[in-house]
Amino acid sequence: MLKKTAIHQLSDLTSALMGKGTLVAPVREDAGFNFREISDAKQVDLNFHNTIISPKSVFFPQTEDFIRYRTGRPLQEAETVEPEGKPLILFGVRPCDVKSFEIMDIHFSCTGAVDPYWQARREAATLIGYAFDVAAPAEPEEFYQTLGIGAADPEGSDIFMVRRGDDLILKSITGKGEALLAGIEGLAGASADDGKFFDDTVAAGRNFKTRFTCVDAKAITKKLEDLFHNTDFWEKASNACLSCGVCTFACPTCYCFDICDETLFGRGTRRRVWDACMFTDFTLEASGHNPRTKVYQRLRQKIGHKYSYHVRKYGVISCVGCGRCTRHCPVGIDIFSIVEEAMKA
Amino acid sequence: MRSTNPYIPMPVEIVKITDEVDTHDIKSFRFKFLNAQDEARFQYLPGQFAELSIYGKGESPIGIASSPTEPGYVAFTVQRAGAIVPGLVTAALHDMEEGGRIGLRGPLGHPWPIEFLEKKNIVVVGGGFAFTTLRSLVTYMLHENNRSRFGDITVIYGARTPGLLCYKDELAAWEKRSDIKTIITVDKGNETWKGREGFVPAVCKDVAPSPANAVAVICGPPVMIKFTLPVFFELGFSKENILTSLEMRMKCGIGKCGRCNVGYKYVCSDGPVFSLAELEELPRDF
Amino acid sequence: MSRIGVFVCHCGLNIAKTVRVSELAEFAATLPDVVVAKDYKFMCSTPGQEMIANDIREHRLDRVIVTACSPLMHEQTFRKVLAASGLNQYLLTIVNIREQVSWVTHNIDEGTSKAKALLNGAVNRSRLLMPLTSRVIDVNPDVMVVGAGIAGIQASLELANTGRKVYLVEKNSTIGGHMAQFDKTFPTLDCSACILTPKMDSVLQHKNIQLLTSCEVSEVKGFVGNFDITIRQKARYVDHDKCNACLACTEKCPGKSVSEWDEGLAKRKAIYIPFPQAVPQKPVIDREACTFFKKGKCRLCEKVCEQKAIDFEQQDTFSTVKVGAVIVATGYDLMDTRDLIQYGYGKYPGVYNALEVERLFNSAGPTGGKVILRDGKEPQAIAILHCIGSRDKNSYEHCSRVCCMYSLKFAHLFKEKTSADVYHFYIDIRAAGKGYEEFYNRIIEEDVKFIRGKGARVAKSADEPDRLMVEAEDTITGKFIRLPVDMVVLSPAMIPRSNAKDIARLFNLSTDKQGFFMERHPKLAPLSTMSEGVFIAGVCQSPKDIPDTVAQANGAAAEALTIVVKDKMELEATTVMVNPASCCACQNCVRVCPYGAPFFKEDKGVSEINEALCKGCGLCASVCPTGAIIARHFTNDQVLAEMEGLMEF
Amino acid sequence: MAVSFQQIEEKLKTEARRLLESGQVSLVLAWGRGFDEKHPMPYVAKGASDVDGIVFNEFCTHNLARYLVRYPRGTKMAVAVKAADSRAVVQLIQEDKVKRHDLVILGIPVYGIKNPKTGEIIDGKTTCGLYNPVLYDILIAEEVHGQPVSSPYAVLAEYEAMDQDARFAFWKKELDRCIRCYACRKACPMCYCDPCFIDQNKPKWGEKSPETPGNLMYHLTRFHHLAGRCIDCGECSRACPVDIPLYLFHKKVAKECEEMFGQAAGMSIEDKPVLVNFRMEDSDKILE
Amino acid sequence: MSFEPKILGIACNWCTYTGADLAGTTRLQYPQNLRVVRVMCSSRINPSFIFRAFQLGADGVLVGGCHPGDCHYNTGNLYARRRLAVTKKILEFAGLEPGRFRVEWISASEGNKFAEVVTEFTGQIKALGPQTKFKIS
Repeated sequence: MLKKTAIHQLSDLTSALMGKGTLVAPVREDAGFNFREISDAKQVDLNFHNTIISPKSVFFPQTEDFIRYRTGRPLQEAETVEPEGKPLILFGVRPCDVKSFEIMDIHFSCTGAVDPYWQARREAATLIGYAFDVAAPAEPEEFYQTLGIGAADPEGSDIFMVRRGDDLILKSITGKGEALLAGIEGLAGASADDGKFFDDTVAAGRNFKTRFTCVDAKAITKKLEDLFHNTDFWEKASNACLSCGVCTFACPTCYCFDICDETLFGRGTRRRVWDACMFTDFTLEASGHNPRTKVYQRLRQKIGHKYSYHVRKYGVISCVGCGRCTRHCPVGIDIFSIVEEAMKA
Repeated sequence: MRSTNPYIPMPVEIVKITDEVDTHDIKSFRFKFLNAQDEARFQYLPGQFAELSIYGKGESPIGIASSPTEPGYVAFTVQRAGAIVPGLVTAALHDMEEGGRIGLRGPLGHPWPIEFLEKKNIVVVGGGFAFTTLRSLVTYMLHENNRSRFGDITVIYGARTPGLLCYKDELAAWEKRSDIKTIITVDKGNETWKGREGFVPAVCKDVAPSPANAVAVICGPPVMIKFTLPVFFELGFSKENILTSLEMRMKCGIGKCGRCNVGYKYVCSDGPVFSLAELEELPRDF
Repeated sequence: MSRIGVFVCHCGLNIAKTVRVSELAEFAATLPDVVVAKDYKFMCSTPGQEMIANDIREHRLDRVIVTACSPLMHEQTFRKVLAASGLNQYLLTIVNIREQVSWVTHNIDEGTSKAKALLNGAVNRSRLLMPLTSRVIDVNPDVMVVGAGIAGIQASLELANTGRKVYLVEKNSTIGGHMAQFDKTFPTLDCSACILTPKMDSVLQHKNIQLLTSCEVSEVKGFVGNFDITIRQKARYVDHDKCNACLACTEKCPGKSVSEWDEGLAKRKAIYIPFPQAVPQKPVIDREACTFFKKGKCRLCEKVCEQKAIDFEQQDTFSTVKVGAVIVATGYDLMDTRDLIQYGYGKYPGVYNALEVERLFNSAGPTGGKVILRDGKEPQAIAILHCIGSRDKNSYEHCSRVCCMYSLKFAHLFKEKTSADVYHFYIDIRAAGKGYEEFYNRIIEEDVKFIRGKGARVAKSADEPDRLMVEAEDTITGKFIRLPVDMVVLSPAMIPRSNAKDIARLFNLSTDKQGFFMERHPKLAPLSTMSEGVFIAGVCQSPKDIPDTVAQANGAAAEALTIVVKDKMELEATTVMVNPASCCACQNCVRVCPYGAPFFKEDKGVSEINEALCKGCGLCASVCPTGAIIARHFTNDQVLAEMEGLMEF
Repeated sequence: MAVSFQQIEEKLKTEARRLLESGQVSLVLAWGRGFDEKHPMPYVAKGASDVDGIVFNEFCTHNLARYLVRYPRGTKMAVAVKAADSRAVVQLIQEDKVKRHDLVILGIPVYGIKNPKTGEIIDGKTTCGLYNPVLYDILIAEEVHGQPVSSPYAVLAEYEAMDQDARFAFWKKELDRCIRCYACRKACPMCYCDPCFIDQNKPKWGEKSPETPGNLMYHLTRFHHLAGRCIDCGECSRACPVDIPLYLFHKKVAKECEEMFGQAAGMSIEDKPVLVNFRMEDSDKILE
Repeated sequence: MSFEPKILGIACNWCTYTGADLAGTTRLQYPQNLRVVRVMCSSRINPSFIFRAFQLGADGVLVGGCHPGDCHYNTGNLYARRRLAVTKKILEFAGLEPGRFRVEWISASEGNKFAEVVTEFTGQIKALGPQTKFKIS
């Protein structure tokens, strides 16, 4: 199904979507764009390149309560916070971010134990993807193309959107998307020309060039394994690294978390909170032993995990080239440059 | 209410506390499940662990010290962590009494590979309080239904002082049995100590178990493991036949939180039991 | 989980009148971990105490909260109850619901509600309390006294008489200090030597005193009860064990130097004893003045010495002594008045400072006790200028306290020994002391002239080139005065010894603005210092006269004795400790501690605490950004938990 | 007067090469190439062959003093510093985190450094507004004069004019954005604590989750820990991925400290940090 | 019901806490809104205690120490004065009303001063109303 709407009527669309479930869409904030739950249809703003924090936070919020309890009271009184299954529409997700959900699914719901919170939200969500502007060059931080993701890939989305001038073309990709699209009134039908434009955009997106040349995941995996003991390489790579958590928090495929108890006045919450392998205390054991006390060890873990360990364990690189880590790194460390350096080393 | 949510602990009650060592910082806790279906669900084998969960304090991953052949309870031997700033969970647990209730999440991780061990001679080597899951394994193997599945069993167990040996009564019982060879050693004895003195690696060298059709299962403080592994290697044990259990900081215990990631393994869900051959596959990042 | 017992005291009606005590106990029973909560009429009574003791046993309590009067009142009482019941005494918490609740309100609702909040805080804190033990250390019974002036001598004798071994360290070759230089003492005008030399001799003879002259403290380690002090014995080039004090060497010696003892008014030999009554009466060689050391030959002294005591090869030696307490009595210097060029000291021979004048009066002095000027004449007019460098914003703000009195004494002695006119130029006369005002009045009677006005300038007289001119404003008449005199006596500021900073550093003493050693408390601990076990006496603390100095010396001796009289000492239990895993090496603790308890271990890169020095104030804990410093009994988590409890209801 | 970044780069390279070749230092902290022109990176030259990697351009904002504490005590290091950065070095020397004699300070007088995110020239608004280093061994360029100089505290006027409620609303809005990535503390040359108070669990000073209470506790305490120590380089704000103007708060605290204690941070190695110091004559007025 | 503020007091053991006891022994009356934490010295007060107190819902915080120069530990309160002054500024710049945090030097003999300060401070806090800005809801 192919539909379209004028951009200036976007709020009609978003307002209709709000009637179908919780709408999460990009919103302009002080520091830039972010995905937020929409309370006013006019908040949605598609004039963004990409958001500061990836939309993973929609399915995997930075703070997630598991249990609420009272200290000093019988255990049975504790209340489990059950996973949410309410319908959710995630609107305006860039193709690389769409891809990230697939990678996260492997970890959270398709292998080993199932994370019920992720799974419940994912299943209840309809994904509306949104093509990058293929007429403009990619931003210097981005390299999704390197990882085989096009700037306008509709795969993974339930509905995919492409902007054509003052219009927004919407195409359903899955049955779920089709059902949703069919249920929205007031959308105009798209012309064959629009359909061609859509297909052309997708194709242009595939040829879209980002910084790096394509590389073979297997070769990277092997190379990083071989390079593990090359301390000089990692020290050099991490000379500038501050060991903060920006890159991991902004990343769409970083999933590390901490489980902690927060209590006040006898009321407590067991919750998970995003954590970062870049933090010094991430691997600090109760015995005091910490296998990764040095910055280079932590950076090595991060890069190794994304491009090597993850590939061996799950078969895919845990990176979609969205460029957020590079964009937000306070010292301008570029993750894929390190990978390239590694390949040369 | 029964939840399949892997992050939600099952309520258990402390039915017995045993002060294991003379420094009183290692205690064994026996728990019974408050819900029968939880007990039914908690099917484990030696080598697995569980998260002990105390609301307001947090969770702590601890190896299961009891054996599935001991019905009615599940036991853990817990050291009060941190000499200066105590670990919150272990300290709180140590302050509890029989009748106290906590949460339990598990069983987690892979057990000692029982099928792999079957029909083989087993050398169990342990040091200090890291003997817990080995105790579970030995108890499991010694059970009348299981004993015949395994070949010779040799236990080499050491601690710094006689007072620091865990499970003293059981050790004494094992020493009396003929179907298990038990060698107990301490780094430094005292007036009443009649047994062996010497470090575990040296004792292993001394005892020199035959590598023929044998598997060594080793658990202990890092320094003991470091010096014991080469001994077994020299004795002719292959890397596949040397097993150990890895320590790493863990939170979720189910391979999700990313904390115990070493190479392409998560220690919690892919381990904690690894053979030396598997360990050598991993980057030295633990 | 803890097992807490809460015991609410009625204190008769003192508490019960404005706090509903039974309601408070019932409330306590609802709080997590509280296994028993009771109220009772008088908790501090024997039955009350027994009730607590019984409950500790019966309920296997591991924490006790007594909700009663101020901890300052009965904390010790209840701590004993815990100790007697086998519980660590630091597991007690007192909730003050009398002084700070029931006595300050008439409203029983308000009282009860505040008491509940306080109790809730206490329960929170109580759970986190840790048992503490105070360390007991051995105390070395010996004492060191640094400085052998009258203060050091007096303190040493007092201590030695109690049977303590005393190491008396003196940097000069003789003991006696400034007092030995004086002729008469005010206001009694008794002879200084007559009262001092017997004491000096007693020091030498005393079996409990080890006299260490020509010695300096070079390093101080350890802490109260256990100081390890390294002493540098300076080379004397005379083996005092062999020397029989025949002094033949001093006669033959060709080397000459000025006598420090005589304030430069006389000469002495290169091998010398400072003065005839010196103790020990054995010579030393002044390397700077010795012909052999300067030119490589001479050795006359060696030749005449029958005892073969001369040893040109002698080197400085170091030895360490262990003591339990230290008294610092290092005295003072006179300000160098050459810096005050307006007074012409060092420029005009007729200008003297006070110590020089003391030597002039002394019969053992350079003039044999005659008051004659450097040019040999007897002065006809003498001006005594008070407050030179003292009470002066440009030099030293403090009053040197004794100058008024010794200046009056000088006037008297001048009158006695010369026919000169004597003029005082003063700001005001400070004669507070027993018999001082009377002495002042007596001097007024002696036809001494007093001009109220600080001497402003001393210059060569324009009319009479041999004489000096003193200029001042007479603040009574308002007139400017120019007075021709032959002799000007300056009463300079008494200031800390030039090496006082080194001493302060060695013993970790604080100094005040002028550089005098700081007492721990100006009123209540005037002899103690911030360094536990180190006491101060005499002018090194501030200018004072001989009676006050002696009184202080006796006091310091008594204070030192209170430490060394016990062979064991209990250290504070509520000290701080460092969790090395959290220490970020910022060294803030080292910077702020007034007691020098934290120190930085460079090799480990972390701070550590010398617990013997720690007083448990917790300052370091609050400046520690990482919380690595744990203030026992007042840990961050204990305080926060208490706060949370207080704010909950 | 235009400062030639190219000349500075050349001089930096020359000095770095000389220092490394002579063995005077074992490493030189400078800037190197990043993934593009706008993003130079902190760079470490450990040998003469690394020197060619040094760059200097208008986007070299990073305060390299931050890296000094990463190397073992006693390491002989050269560090390239701009004006504010040099104050960080001074402050670190005051705090005995580095020894003066272990350092060769390459002072760079420069005006015109730009924030790569906004393109704005970094001046007294977000940093201390100095252009010449306060301490150096080697001056890499001539001192700059005649550039706009305003009080670094001038930017505070707007915030000082706010009433209590407006201030609270302002900071609540700003701090609520915090995602607790800790880039601010990691970019800060004075935040060398390991572990940071906020990471500890006994006591737990603030919650780990990025919600108001924990954010407030983290930031307020951090402001306090930096009181009298913040040298106003502005790195915390530039590092922040959500653009919290932390520099404003730090400036305000710095201003108060300077007024109360008569000493600005990092101006002289003889000073003692103000909060581990006191004067008898401190007035009770500061408590009002 | 009228607003009864919760005021946290932190008092040093040697001066202010003893002074508060003296207020009691002399039966001075003052409002019951103050809950005192005893520490050994005002210098023990970690600035974060104050931040935390307001988060815990304290409507006001009163710190009491020895008069400058009279500290039992000599110089503790001189450090405390600086540190707490900065604490106060930080709270105010973050938006706290200036009247909610006060440091007073109250000696062991100043029971009357203690009572007066508490009375006056409580009145001031009552006038300011509940502290909601920092309180964790």
